[in-house]
Amino acid sequence: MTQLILEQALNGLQFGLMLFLLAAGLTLVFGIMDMINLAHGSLYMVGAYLAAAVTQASGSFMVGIGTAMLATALLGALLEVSLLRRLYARDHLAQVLATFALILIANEVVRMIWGAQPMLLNAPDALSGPVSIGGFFYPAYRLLLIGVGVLVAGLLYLLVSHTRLGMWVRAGASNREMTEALGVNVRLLFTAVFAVGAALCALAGAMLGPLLAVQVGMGESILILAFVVIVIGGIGSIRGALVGSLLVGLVDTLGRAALPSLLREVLSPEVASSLGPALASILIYVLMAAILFWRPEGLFPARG
Amino acid sequence: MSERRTTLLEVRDVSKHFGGIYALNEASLVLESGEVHALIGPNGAGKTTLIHVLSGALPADAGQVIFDGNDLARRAMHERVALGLARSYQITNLFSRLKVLDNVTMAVQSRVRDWGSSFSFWKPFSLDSAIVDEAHDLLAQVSLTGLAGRRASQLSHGEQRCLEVALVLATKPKLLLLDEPMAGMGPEESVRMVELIEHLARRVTMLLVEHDMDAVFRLADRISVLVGGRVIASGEPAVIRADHEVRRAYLGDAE
Amino acid sequence: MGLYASSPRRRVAAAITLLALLALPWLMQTLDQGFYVSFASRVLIFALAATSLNLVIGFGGMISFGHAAFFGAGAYTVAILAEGGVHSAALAWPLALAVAALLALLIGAISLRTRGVYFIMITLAFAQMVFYLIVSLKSWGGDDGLLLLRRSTFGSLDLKDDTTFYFVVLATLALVLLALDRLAHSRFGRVIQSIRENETRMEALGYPVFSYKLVCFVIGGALAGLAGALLVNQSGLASPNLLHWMQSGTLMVMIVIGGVGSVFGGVVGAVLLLLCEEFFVEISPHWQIGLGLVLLAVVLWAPLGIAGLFGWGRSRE
Amino acid sequence: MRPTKCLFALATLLLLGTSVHAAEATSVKVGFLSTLSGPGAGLGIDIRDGFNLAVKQLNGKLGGLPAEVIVVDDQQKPEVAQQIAEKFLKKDKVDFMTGIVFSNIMLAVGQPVFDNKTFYISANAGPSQYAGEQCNPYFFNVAWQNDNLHEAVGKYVMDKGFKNVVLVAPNYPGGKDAMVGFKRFYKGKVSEEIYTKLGQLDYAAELAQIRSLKPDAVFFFLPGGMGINFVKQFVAAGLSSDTQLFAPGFSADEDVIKAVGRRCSACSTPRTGRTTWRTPRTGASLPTSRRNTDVCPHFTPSQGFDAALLIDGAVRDVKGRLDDKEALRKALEAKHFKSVRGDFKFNSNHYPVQNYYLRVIGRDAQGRVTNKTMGTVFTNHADAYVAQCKMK
Repeated sequence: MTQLILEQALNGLQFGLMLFLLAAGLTLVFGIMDMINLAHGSLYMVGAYLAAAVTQASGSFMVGIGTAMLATALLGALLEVSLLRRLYARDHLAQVLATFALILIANEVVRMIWGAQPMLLNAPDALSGPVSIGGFFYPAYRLLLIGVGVLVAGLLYLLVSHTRLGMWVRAGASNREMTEALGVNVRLLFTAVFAVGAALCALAGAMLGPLLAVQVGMGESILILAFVVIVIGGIGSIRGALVGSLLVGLVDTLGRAALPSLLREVLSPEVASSLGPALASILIYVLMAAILFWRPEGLFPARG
Repeated sequence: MSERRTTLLEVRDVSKHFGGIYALNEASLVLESGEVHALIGPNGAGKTTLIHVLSGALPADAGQVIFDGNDLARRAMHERVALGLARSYQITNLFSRLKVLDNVTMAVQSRVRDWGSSFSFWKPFSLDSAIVDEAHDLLAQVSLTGLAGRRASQLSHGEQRCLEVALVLATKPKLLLLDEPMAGMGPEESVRMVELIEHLARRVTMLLVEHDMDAVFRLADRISVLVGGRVIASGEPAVIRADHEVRRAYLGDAE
Repeated sequence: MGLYASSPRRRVAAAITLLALLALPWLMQTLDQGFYVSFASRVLIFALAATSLNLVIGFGGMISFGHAAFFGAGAYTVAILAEGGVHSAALAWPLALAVAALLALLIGAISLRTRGVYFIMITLAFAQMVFYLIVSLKSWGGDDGLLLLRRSTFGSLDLKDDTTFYFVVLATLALVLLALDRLAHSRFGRVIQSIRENETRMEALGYPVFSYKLVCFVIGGALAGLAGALLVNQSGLASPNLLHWMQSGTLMVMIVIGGVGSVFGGVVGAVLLLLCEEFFVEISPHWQIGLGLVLLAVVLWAPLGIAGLFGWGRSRE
Repeated sequence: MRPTKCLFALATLLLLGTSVHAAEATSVKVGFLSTLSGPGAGLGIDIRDGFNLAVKQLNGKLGGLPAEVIVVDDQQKPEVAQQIAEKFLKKDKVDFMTGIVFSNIMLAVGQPVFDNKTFYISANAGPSQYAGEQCNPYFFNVAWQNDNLHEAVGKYVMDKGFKNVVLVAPNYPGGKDAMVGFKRFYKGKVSEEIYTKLGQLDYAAELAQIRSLKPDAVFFFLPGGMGINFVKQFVAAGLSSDTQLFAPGFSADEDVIKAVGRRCSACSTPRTGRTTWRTPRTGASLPTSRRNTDVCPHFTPSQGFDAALLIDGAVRDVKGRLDDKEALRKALEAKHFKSVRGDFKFNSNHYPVQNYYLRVIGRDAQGRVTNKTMGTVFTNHADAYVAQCKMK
């Protein structure tokens, strides 16, 4: 039983850390630029497709990820300079609609290039099997994801808390006007943040590709989860995004695993096994609604 | 000052802090009905915070506010307005995209005691001619008659401040909280505003927050001085002018 | 945006459109294109749903990202009642409206405590909850949705007949639009529009802002529920995808294309979007790129929507 | 005046549209509605290619009449499928419909099709409802009833003496049929029935649950990309050394093998364990397809191929008089073609009675990983619902 809980906890951790890769960029864009970017999920999708295509062409997963991250960062920067910049001053409705339009466009462009069928992206052979940890097997590839997630979280922490760029970012998230007054080139800062966010999206897409499927529409479902994460964590806060990601990952996975058996204590097995997963999916939204109810600004509000 | 006056507003030991900083520190104040009461003090003394607490925009951390015999502690902003407590804003806060006339009709329409609530879904507003007539009256009082069809955002700053006053007046308050009505005004506009306030003073009790000392001493029946979140003196203008502590803490190093 | 005021010109246009729509079934039968009668019903139903959202977003200024929940609630109410043997429209449709209104009351009462982005997100979260709840309940069809094997009965009217159904839908939409036009010019309508313009000022003027917003939110939800009740009758299926957040997004797209805060904005948007979908999908399967570009252009350069572009939607001030 | 102008434009568009459909009965119109995008797309695309291949081999004709096949993607969404079906019936006025992969979509679309007296030839979806009480003269299935393949797996698992099985299927009618079918012939212990969301791709939580249950066999029914992911993750989790994996035929079709087979064969090497992946199926592969299209000679396209041949034979039989529904139905029931996968005949509920075989994934003579047929599980097997069908 403890082994099951441990394994599920690892699964939750892996899921949460991947969510964090998406949420980190999203929360900064949201926090600093006060911009709702629904197209964040599309960057994730584009990253995954690029990774799959380059991996197939080059035969190397690493090359695939690297290229995808660079290309997506570039795409993100381009998008920011050409379009999103115009939206910062607009109301949230305009932002939602414009980026919703970007989702439609991105989905169709990807469909035109790569077709409607999912693309196959396999993990490197060396990682496709299990490894033994503490007496049970766990997929090597999922361990890698956990490793990468922890590494990125660490690097982001260093970047945000120990560099000049990070200081500007933090300042921007808590008070934009003040930062501008301090003479920071805010436009360039925004572009840079957006590019980094896009690269993290691509990383998440490429890393999750072998586990899930690289397909049109993959960005939408995970986008909503990323939004849940940053709203829970407090918009603009990297720390909030991390805590929120892990919370959502663990609650979702553990709920999915434990709820059916818990429900079975009270309900018939059939009802329990069908109600369980759905209740688990609701769980994170209940969590979010509850947190917003008690703390309308999330757990770690960035703005003072 | 001969007629008998009753207490309209009593502020008892109200405190409000943000983080560790006390904006209000056991501030106390009494307003009598019919008077124009000015609240002065250096920047950051807590004047606007007090207005916020009185109007219900911010909850007080401690202390009590009694208005017209009612304890305001648990009353929402709109309930306070219904009791007759209205405020203007330091920074112009209008319906900038609406016409000037619509700004005022919205304010007139808010008086549930006269027109009933606005949960009326079918009857066209154009049939409520009494509301529109009153709005025109109010615009005349603040000398904006000719501008009724403009959008509020198209008015000059001074005109917007006058419109602001018209909006507050429209709620027919017993007590008017005026937060720096002359902020950012040119000399001519200021004169107009002073005249307007003088004109209104005959009808309504006012708590006036203002930096313009000439205006304050001309308009106020009584003055309270707020320093460091605490009311250090309260009295008639001549008394305040003479008060040593006030001179030292405030007038002495006036800007 | 000023307060909404409809011009005589627009009323004439609306009357002419109504006449044209009355003649549509006859025209289509003559052309042996019965399919388009059913299609037109669908368009008008979506017009109703978009209009209900326009009341909430365009007039009330509440950017709700969970409107599909009410749309779906109405559809499911009718389908579930039919499952239980209740087919009468006179009973099922008002109930659908009531269920959606109740849901909106519940969601609104909690969500309206938050502001701005947080409001957008919490309405989305609630809609997702409803979505997953419906998906999980096997007895209500789960993932597959709930089939409505026969349309509701409505007195002596035969709703199974596409033309009769079309007229019922048309009448419903016309009544709702009339009511909305009255509402926009009523005291309540003026209050919610002013709240959209400056909420804190309305509060300072003594309006119980929360109550007005909640009532507006509930009316919008109820009308969406009515649209859902009609839609399930048109299509014969209450699908969980009706509750999906992309559906909320689509409704938003409709009102932004048609004109936010204009009585006819939802109608114009729904008609344009669904007609485009119907005809362009045959020209290219990738027509959504075009839709995306048009939407971007509208957001960037025509914030009053297509209707605003031609001055249909609102009077020029 | 603008709105009326718009309407006029619309009317002219429609006028243009009508002239196309003036000619009748000189062609056969087939509405092909299938899942062609998303994770379930593999099956739909295979069936489409099989259907088109047959039409191509018949020189673009069905029953001697020029064939018009309208292919539309249902996006695996019931409400999308419904709209398309309505268009097929009322606008395009098709003579036949076919193509649907998923049973939930079949059930959403069926009633209006039958009400319209249009024949539906199912090349895949075989929901239990249409085999039993809701059986319909306008519904024919050339593949199987949903339960059948699962029954075959159940029987095999039972015969081989497995004692403790976990079942995995998506939460939709086909998934529920699968579980019922399996359990109809497997009478041992089922320690867990796991229902996943249709379209789910990450099975980490389910696999952890399976690990804790320690079954000796897992039966999964996850069509398309879902199955690919499940097998990949099953192997990656290290479960394949202790647990045998069973799946119905289409879960081990060639494209699935291409995606995961390498690993599966790796885990069936003597050193790491006993796993073989056994899948029953019906008949042989589609022999001719490789020459004509890129389609590998696998199983799913043959279903589409058969659907086209069934229509071909029936249209020929009634000599193009497609309006005579009664005659057309009799012609369809008579089934004037021989299936490429071994023959079958229609039962009274219009579902096939046929043999079911067992395949095992292994290496062929050239060392390629592929399916090998091992033996027969059922002979002339019918479905369990036919008794409840009172065909009108």
